[in-house]
Amino acid sequence: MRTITYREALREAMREEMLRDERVIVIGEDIDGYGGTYAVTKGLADEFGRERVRDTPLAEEVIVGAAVGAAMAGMRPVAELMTMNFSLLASDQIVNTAAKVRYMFGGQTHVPMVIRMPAGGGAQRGAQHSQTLESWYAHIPGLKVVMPATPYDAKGMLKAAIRDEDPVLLIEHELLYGIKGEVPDEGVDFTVPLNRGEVRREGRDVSLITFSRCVHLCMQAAEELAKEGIEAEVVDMRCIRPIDLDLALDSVKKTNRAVVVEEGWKYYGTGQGFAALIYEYGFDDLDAPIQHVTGVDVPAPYAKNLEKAAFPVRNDIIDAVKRIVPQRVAR
Amino acid sequence: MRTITYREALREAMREEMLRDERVIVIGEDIDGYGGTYAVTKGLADEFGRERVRDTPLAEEVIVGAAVGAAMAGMRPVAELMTMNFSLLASDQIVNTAAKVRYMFGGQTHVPMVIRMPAGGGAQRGAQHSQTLESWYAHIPGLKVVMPATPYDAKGMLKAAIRDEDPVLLIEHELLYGIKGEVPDEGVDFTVPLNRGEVRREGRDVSLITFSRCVHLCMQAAEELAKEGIEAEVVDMRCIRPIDLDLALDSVKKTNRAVVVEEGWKYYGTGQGFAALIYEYGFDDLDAPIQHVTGVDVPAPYAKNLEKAAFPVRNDIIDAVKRIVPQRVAR
Amino acid sequence: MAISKSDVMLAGLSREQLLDLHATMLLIRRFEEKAGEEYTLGKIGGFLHLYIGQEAVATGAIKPLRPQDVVISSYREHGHALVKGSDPNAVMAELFGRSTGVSKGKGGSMHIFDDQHNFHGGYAIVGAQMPIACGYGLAQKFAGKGDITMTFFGDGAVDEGAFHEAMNLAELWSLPVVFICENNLYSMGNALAKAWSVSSLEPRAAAYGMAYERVDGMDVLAVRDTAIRAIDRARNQSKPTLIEAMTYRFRGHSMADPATYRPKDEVELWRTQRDPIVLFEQKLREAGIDQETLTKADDRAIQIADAAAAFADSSPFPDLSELTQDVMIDPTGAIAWRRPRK
Amino acid sequence: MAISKSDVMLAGLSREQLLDLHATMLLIRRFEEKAGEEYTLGKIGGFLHLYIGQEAVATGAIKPLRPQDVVISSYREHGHALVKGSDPNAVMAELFGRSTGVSKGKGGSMHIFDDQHNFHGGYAIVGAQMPIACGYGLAQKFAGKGDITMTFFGDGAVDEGAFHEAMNLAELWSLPVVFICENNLYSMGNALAKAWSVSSLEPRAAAYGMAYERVDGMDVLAVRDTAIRAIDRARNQSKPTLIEAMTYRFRGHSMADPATYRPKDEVELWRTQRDPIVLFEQKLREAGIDQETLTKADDRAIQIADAAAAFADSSPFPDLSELTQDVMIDPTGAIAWRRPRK
Ligand SMILES: Cc1ncc(C[n+]2csc(CCOP(=O)(O)OP(=O)(O)O)c2C)c(N)n1
Ligand SMILES: Cc1ncc(C[n+]2csc(CCOP(=O)(O)OP(=O)(O)O)c2C)c(N)n1
Ligand SMILES: [Mg+2]
Ligand SMILES: [Mg+2]
Repeated sequence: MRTITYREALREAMREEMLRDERVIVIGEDIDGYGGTYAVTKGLADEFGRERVRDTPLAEEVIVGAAVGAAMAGMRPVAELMTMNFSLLASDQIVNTAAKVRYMFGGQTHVPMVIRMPAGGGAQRGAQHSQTLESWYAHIPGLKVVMPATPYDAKGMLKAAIRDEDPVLLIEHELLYGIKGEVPDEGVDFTVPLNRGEVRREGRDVSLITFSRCVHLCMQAAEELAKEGIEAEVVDMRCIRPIDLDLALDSVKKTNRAVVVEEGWKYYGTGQGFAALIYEYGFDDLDAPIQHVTGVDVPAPYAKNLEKAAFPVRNDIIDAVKRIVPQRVAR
Repeated sequence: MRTITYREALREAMREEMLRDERVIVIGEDIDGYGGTYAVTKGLADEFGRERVRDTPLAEEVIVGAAVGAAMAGMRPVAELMTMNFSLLASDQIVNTAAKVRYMFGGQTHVPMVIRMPAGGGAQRGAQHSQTLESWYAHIPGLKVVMPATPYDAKGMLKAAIRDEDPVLLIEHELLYGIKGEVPDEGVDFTVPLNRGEVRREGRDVSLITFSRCVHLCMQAAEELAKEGIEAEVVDMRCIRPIDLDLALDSVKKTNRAVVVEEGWKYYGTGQGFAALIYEYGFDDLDAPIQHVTGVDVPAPYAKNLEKAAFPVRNDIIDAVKRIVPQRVAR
Repeated sequence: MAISKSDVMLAGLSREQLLDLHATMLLIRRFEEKAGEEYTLGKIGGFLHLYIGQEAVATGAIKPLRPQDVVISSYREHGHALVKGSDPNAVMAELFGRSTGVSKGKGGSMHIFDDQHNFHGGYAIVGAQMPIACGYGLAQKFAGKGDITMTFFGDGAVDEGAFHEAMNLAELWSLPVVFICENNLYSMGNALAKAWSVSSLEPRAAAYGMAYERVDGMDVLAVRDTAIRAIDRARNQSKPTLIEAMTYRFRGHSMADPATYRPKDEVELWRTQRDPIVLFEQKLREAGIDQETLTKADDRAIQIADAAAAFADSSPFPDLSELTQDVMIDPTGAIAWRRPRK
Repeated sequence: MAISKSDVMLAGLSREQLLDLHATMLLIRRFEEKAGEEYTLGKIGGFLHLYIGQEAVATGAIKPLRPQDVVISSYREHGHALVKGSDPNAVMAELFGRSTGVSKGKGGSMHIFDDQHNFHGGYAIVGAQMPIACGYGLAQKFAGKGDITMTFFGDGAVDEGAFHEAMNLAELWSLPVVFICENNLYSMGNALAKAWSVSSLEPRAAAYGMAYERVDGMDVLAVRDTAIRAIDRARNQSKPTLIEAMTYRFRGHSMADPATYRPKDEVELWRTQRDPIVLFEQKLREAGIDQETLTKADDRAIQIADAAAAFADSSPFPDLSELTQDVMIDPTGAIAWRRPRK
């Protein structure tokens, strides 16, 4: 094990898979000249050449459409979209092509493609650059949607995604690129499955059901709560589609209480989906209504103070937990 | 009152609003030459001229973008998208422009625009033409999303939408255009508010929470259930964003049981949003987990028998009700 | 543009080749007519977009391709699939939504796909096939075997952003893709003049520095000639071409369309004066092929179409288990996944 | 292309007009430099895209507009807003995210909007402003008052589908819109040759039959001349124009960009030989305007920029209640609505 950044982990994943499989290519805006907006792809073009690592024009629809076509034709394209906000320009190709061709063509083709893109707010990027829309794509049968929270997962899931035979959207977070974490040594081949979440911290009092950057917020909140004698279990769902429902259910069976934590908008979003499923299959295990910590239901404001108020912070989680967990005397 | 079709009701709404307010214009693909794919706009160009009723090229992004711009500049555009499936090509303009400009420009502008579009499956239109993606747009703050189920609502809500100062997506259903219903006489001005649902049928045993075409399925199911002594309340939510949550909560308070019925996909969709909110605010009123009747989680198949199995039918609703309502002896 | 009798034995083609073109166009015509009938009888559902009138385009353009080359089209694609080699029975069965259909009955008329013959769909979002074709071209370029992709779309599709993005990328990356716009003068009810700010695709090709040819889409030999040049450019120079084939659909946009928006004389003119099959038969007769041969070919086409309908009609509907098959390769990916319980 | 001294008194402009152009370019330059400094100091967050180097484009193009005309731009828009008349204090305060900002601090650098001066945004999705501009043009056409819309975008934006769809519609519908591409040779780190399959926008304009002019974007008078022709075409004939202004940004794409992808000499050449302000000052001096006047103008610009920063820095942050304001006009529309309980 070594300690590397989330950014490096992603880069290593692409590098190793490109070495392993010559069908893997990487395309996207400014992934070469600029080294990637978030420097994830830095160096790949020099190592693998500009045939396999291709800067594209600003044209998200054809970037994704071409990745889909290339995948159908036998390649393993990894398309980078600069941010998830721009995926809307390619949403037709994602939903109406990538997700559907296998089914509508009766199983004759498939789309082993990965779309990588950062999402999320918190860096004063304003209304059009701070969205996290994973629930849109996770709503669509035919896609896989995953959101790693750690360097280990970033590498393992991206490697798994590149090897996957189905289209995978791997959603990164702008504020995670710099975080560090343990990752197996280079050359040690490993993947993280695209259908399993992971319990990040065990606890008996409440389940914090979360993913992506909010995993870290939840860990902080859990530390704080522990000081008051409340033991929160932090469940990193990690896979939005397919969803590792049993992981959440098992946790709730133990704690009988859940708080869903996400930074996106509340209504018709990921957390409501999680909550509805936990209620549906774990109704009798719940001693209190599931609490929901989300971004405020407004476009992201630019002003620092407003933005801070717009996205969840540790204390929001602590407050939500206290609404449903009976206060105990600290031991 | 007269009996007219849903299609005619929509047309009348546009006609009356165009007569009332010269800022109202209608743009879209084939709304003139073809009279609208579903003949909704038939005759409007002849009556109001081809300046105000404009056929556009096939270019959804500029159709919506231009409608947004025209609205910001003082017009009242009604844009028709041939079907909701094509709205993906315009989703950037809907989400990143229409929904956000008022907020991100500090309240200096607003977007009094309507997008009309049919959604839904059931006519063997295949995977790319059968989607109902209202939860996507209802996820986004800054938009209104409504789905009328009757000619009365179609007319009243479209008139309200055109008069509304905010962007409204009015989602029709391909299989509803031909249905008939009572609508006030021409010249009788009325609107249906864009933030209220309606109880279509009273009942004490279970609440069927639904919208759009499924309202009619639920009414049929309720009739059948009544024969067995089960009285279902049919709640037409009608407004997806904003949501008339209290209507659903009041109903559940009475019946203590709910079945959410929709034709779209289950995961991270509208019904899960409804369910999560009912649980959140009505947890103690519920005697059983909310049941969920949805389209099957696959792209829409073409074959008649498969398609029939892919979308909810009356008996799916009856079965769901019986899973949670204790059987009684018919009286 | 017309090719006169004096042309080197009708473009230098052998009698067999000429008759093959003729038979292919007839096959499409009769197949489509039959499909139209079956739609009226309720055997075919959803949307059905017939290709009648445009047969010379698919026939002339696709015939010179190799089997390994890929064809990608829109929802008006039965003809393209048939020319590429798809079994009429399997195509008709797809229209009927039966398990014997090329796409197992799950796609329908708009989503024909035939892996065996490298006919790769069948797309119903106008313009969406062009970016996909770029991806195929890119993969072919990597493979380096000289295979190419040919993609068909309508005049309406040209106004979508997808056209623009795909053209630019294809030229910029030198992709071996032949783009064929079947300009039938209408996108649904919208006449070209209400859709295009220019009246030809020539300047649109120039906007990307792309090779361009306009061709009479009612003249199968002219289409073939043009296609051969474009195919060669793709195969040997890895360069795209935009071909604008001027054509006309004799029927409505789809079976649901009464097509009242076109002037009657215009339709009449095209039907009576510009029918690609009639025009080609005239030439064949002038070149000495007897009427009986032509009539026999037509009989044969009718037989195939009838047999296809009979085959389709006697085929079973897909098994209900098919509903949840083919969503993904990974069976745990298709649905909300539950861990196997110990 | 350069305008020589012999030109009718520098394009026939009065001394006041000339000095106004000069002062405006300087204002942008000094404003942007100040903004860059404040960004480094952490006073400005998010993305900050400076306009330094391109001042002649906004200045030359927007100055000839009437107050009622609308300007719409991208995220690199401070300059355009300043030329259109926005108060530097309010623009700087917006960059600082303060309540006194033009957009109340809620938009930030990329989302300047000033209703009073008809500067209508500030869009950060590349290309998205062009369809919106079409809508404004349509509304202006209906209003019939002769107002027009001018929209700015980069060379990268040209490859987005939105460009294509907007160009076609604007020409087809004869909309009074002036499209100005500020071709600064790069979209972020991507050089033009890796983005465009052609090397000029001329054929791209021709693809829509749209009027086109290419202009030296470092020559404020040339830009002004060209803009006047395009504005006139929009105002009096309700016809769009595509202007390609050749320019260069002296800094990175945004403050986060070290801009290592551009050859050093290239940057040096543009900075030292093609600075639009230096070039214009040279001309002004040749026309007899003394250095002191020019220096004073610069001092004034520096003062304004400094004052703007001071104003911004002393302005309050928005009240927290602003968080949920302005989502919609209808207060029941913004959130999950609850009926008033009896
Ligand atoms: C993106 C999109 N917009 C609209 C439609 C509806 N539609 C289907 S076919 C068609 C007309 C297309 O015309 P054209 O490209 O000329 O092809 P043709 O039908 O003439 O072969 C339209 C508008 C669609 N399927 N996809
Ligand atoms: C649709 C979209 N794709 C990508 C981006 C990220 N992005 C922001 S600015 C930019 C470069 C644009 O270049 P150009 O249009 O030439 O304008 P310039 O920055 O040179 O003024 C990119 C890629 C974006 N904001 N929107
Ligand atoms: Mg056409
Ligand atoms: Mg640029």
